[in-house]
Amino acid sequence: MSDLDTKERIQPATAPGEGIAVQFVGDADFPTQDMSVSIGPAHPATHGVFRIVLELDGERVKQATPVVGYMHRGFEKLAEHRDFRQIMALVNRHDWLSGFSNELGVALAVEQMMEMEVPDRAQWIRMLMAEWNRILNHLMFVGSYALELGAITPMFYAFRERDDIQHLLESATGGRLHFTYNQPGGLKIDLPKGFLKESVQVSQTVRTRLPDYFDLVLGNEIFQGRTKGVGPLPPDVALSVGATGPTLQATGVAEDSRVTEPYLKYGEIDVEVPVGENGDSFDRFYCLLHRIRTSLDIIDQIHDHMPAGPVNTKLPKMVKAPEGATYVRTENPLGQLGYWLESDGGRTPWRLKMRTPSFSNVQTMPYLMEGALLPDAISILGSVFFVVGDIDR
Amino acid sequence: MGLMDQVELPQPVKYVFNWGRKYSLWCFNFGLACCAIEFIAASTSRHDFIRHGVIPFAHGPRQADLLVVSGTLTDKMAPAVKRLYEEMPEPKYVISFGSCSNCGGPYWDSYSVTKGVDQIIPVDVYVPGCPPRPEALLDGIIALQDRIQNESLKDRMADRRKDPITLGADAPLALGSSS
Amino acid sequence: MMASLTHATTTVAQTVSLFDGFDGFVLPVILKLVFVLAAFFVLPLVGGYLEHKVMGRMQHRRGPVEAGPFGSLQLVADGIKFIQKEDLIPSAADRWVFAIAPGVALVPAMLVFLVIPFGPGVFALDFELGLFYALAAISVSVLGVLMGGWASANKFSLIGGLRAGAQLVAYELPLIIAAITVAVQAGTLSLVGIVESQATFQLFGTGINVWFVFPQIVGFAIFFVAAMAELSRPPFDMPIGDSELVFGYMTEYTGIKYAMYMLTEYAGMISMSALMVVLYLGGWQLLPGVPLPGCEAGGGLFDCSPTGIALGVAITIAKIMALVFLMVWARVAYPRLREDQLQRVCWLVLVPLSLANLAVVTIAKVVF
Amino acid sequence: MSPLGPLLLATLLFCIGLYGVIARRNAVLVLISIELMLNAVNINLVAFQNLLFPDEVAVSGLMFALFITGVAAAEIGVGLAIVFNMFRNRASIDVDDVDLMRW
Amino acid sequence: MTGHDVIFVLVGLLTASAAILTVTSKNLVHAALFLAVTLAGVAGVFLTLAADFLALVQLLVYVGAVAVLFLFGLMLTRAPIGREALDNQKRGLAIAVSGGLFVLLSTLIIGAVGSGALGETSVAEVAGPRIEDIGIATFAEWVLPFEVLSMLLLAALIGAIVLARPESGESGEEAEVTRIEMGDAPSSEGPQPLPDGSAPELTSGQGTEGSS
Repeated sequence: MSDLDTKERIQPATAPGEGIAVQFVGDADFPTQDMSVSIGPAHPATHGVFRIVLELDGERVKQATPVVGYMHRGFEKLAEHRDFRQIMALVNRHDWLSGFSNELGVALAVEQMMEMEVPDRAQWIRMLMAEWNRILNHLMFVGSYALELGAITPMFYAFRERDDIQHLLESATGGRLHFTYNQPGGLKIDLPKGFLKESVQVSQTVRTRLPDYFDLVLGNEIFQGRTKGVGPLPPDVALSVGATGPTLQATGVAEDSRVTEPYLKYGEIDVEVPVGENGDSFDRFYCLLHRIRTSLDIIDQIHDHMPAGPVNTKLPKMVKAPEGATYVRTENPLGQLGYWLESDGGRTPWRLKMRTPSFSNVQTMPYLMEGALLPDAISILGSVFFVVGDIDR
Repeated sequence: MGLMDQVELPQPVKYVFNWGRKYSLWCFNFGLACCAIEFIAASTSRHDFIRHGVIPFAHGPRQADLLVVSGTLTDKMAPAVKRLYEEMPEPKYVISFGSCSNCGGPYWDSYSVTKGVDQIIPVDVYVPGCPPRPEALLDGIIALQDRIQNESLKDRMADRRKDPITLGADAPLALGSSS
Repeated sequence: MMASLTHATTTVAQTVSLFDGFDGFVLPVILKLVFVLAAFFVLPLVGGYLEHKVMGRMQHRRGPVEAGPFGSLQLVADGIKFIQKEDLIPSAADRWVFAIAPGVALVPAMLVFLVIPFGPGVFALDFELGLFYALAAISVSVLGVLMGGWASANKFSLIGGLRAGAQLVAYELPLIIAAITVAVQAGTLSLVGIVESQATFQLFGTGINVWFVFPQIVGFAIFFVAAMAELSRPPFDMPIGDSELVFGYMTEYTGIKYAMYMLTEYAGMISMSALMVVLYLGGWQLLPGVPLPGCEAGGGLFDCSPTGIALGVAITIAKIMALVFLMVWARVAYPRLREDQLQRVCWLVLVPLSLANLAVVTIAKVVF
Repeated sequence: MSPLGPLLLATLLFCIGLYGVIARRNAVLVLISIELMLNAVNINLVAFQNLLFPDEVAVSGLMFALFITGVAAAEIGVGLAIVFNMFRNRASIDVDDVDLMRW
Repeated sequence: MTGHDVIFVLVGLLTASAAILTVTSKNLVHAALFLAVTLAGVAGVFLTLAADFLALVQLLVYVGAVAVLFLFGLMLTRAPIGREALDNQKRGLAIAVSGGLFVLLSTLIIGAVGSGALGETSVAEVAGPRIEDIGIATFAEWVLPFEVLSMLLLAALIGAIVLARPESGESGEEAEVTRIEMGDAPSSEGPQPLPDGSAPELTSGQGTEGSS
């Protein structure tokens, strides 16, 4: 049914549960009429205010159009009105599941511009925190993806672990989601006493509970039936839209900034990058689960390496980056996060441009959803892991 | 509805009805941003507000009694919130969870953020924090339940915006006070 | 209906009803109605509470705690709340169809309770065609679902209604075939008669007294799966799958009408479980072939003292709740199937399997 | 009870079905009307079964009614399939529009 | 009038009025719903005629399956509303024919019953056949028609599937033509998972090691 313009299109809904009459208006020459279903911005499946408009023929998706911008808060503009220390408290909120990794990128950019020497211990602690943060993020998606496929329990299991980890991180940073632990030149304060011991313990706990997810979710026949072969993504398509993180790794491309362009001390330890084969929903989820495991491996290595020493450098009263620009990319939990930081020598950035992984990842959706069934579309929607704030900024 | 918002019910009936509403707050989570994660944390095993009868399995607004607006409300999203609120059947309650939905939070100077959800819908309980801890949400829920137990539906329907609860307005937030 | 009631009581042979001790005609009828209504309204609440608590325990939570002792009044609170809610009808909806659809779903679910034997002599009606009647009544519920889905004038509702219709009609087939297999084995369609025949049924050639679940483990599995699909319970909950269709055909329903749909679902869980208990798990018998304490004559099936009756009812309800527990377990453990996978399971697995089961059982019945 | 009631009811249902078949142009409604007529026949069969074979063993009328039920189910399956095909090919389920075979 | 009569009259009135609404309703879905009521009413008539088994078959097959099938079909197709869309212009003729037939037949029936040509038996005194009798009859005297009916049902099943799914199957070449004619070809670009969930052939030539 190509010529949609000959028919009156039903006005797409903006929210579920509203009373839109299913009137099959239109040209009488056509046997069936496409139904336009708006998933979101407050649909249970979109975890957040993402919206995707599906043109359905029966239950088959003919066209999927993501509509973004419902969570646009103007981060890039707001950052121009915060000084370099205040930015930390701002940027960790755009991808609210990976607060530490977000602020890490800005800290690295500022340090690069100011040519600061960051103490070793601070760098190792940053890695530790970033990996813990990665696990936090991935656990959330383990739970929510299973929830989207109709399994409610993994969410509760995932949050049990998340609460343990958040408790640990809170003891050092004082925050549960938004840590604001970085500052240019290092960290705000040192780790509290006994933190590393606790960290080892939590890592062991999470490691012993990890098989639960592999068995309960990944090993479930229904889960496999719902995800295997659903939404396969060829690597060239993934690369052409700039997808990164698990979405790209599932297609078999082992791209990971921690390996290909190591920052902090990632060059000194082994970082394993799990890859998938087909790039389907199952592989994306498989990569996600395995990234938890590799992060735990990294954490164990960091525990062995942790040096003593100071965690920050003395900062001037007013942090002013010299005139110039820099680009820093880090491996955020969801993919590659890039900051383009431009300064005119003042106390605030002149421009802070974000390259967020979620935005690039959701570009794959129109490709993935076309021709899929409605339940498969949901399966795809959940498996291309994204955070709405990270898309819209 | 219809009758109950116009007639003052006799005390025993009112008690039973209020008790029913108090312990059956099916909750529609309007998860917008960061606070939605803390909302989910509050619903899961450690904090577990389901034991208070706050059931988070209402998928649509039609079955919900309690709307928890958690996160930053943008101007683009505001009509949807308004619409969802209006789709909920009376009697309905609203908890504004987090600084963003209270007043705009860290984005107070942003061009695209609505500075407070109470600009478009009436709010019963404000829970401050950025994001508030799950315990704060529990505190807000208990405060709301106390109010429901003692309220008169007639008065409530007459003036919905009367005297909202603001947690921690006069006393420090009682963390972990959930029973 | 009157004719059938009187007709049914004349055709049933030796069964002694609990209510036969009362003189007159009106009192037993009222008692039976009260009994059926009580079972219909109380047991689903117990099942719902069990679901809350079991789900909670399996997810490292406690379930409801505050409403009533141990949260036991949670569903009562839900009910009190639902009757206070505003009754919204979408402006585009078909008002009448929208309004009566939950009732159309609810009433058949209630009528099933008429024939379910809950204990020795504790049943409203021993019908010669009891099993057939139960299946026929269950099959009518789908009308209410379709009506609700269509009348809501909501896309999600319509898709949910269509899915529910396709699913319920499809899974009726294996359900009925599995039930008929039991009827073949028992030689009767009366639910009481099936319980009775299980008391004396012996495994071929061994002389060991067993329930029908042993020779018919395949049939039991088919019936269980089909029953879960009939009830739209996870993993077969596509009609109301929240991540796809918000709430399916119930999306637009508020207040008491929504509560009626929910009650239908939970009453369905109870009645399906009760059917399974009767068909496969020996009804109110504690052990196969062993009379209940307090029940002496007649194989310990009917001639019971009040203790025996109470024990029988308790055993039946315990078995029902055990099956409800299994359904809740499935809900906790499994994700949702896809619609085409669901139909595939039905037509390619369950229907051939149930037909083969029927053939095997029939041959065995004739041979032995 | 007099057999008059069931027989008159059956007649009435049959005539209503006949009206539907003639007056409706929607194919699904025509099928629905045919169902009414078949049901009228069933009532008749059962009434005459009771009237003519009051003993319990002879069940000819019931058997006929059962067979009609089965045939009706088959008819609906095929009939609806034809209607869908018609709808798909001609975007209309009006029986008046189906005139390809008419000369 | 006995209680039996009263119940029959009530059920009969319900059935007849629902039937009339079925053929006069302006809304297709309403018509199908009234059909369901009519069918349930006929089941009630069977009950009063002591045909319990038939009543349950009526419920199971007609109300639970046929009416559902109708509703399903109506929801899948576009349901026009309004008398013009549903009725043709032969309403007068229809009323004349059906009304005439009704008058004719009812006169005959009343005459026959009044004259005692149908015997003296009253339909309500019949106990009705037991389920065993029906079963024995089905598989003894009626076994041949029964088998024929099962063949018919099988044929109808296959026929319905073939008719309703011209574009079914993963390969169906002949279906392609129809689809283009109708203009509702599902888009063929993009990876389209096969209905059994297996992935179509992928063109993944990239290595597994880092490519950037």
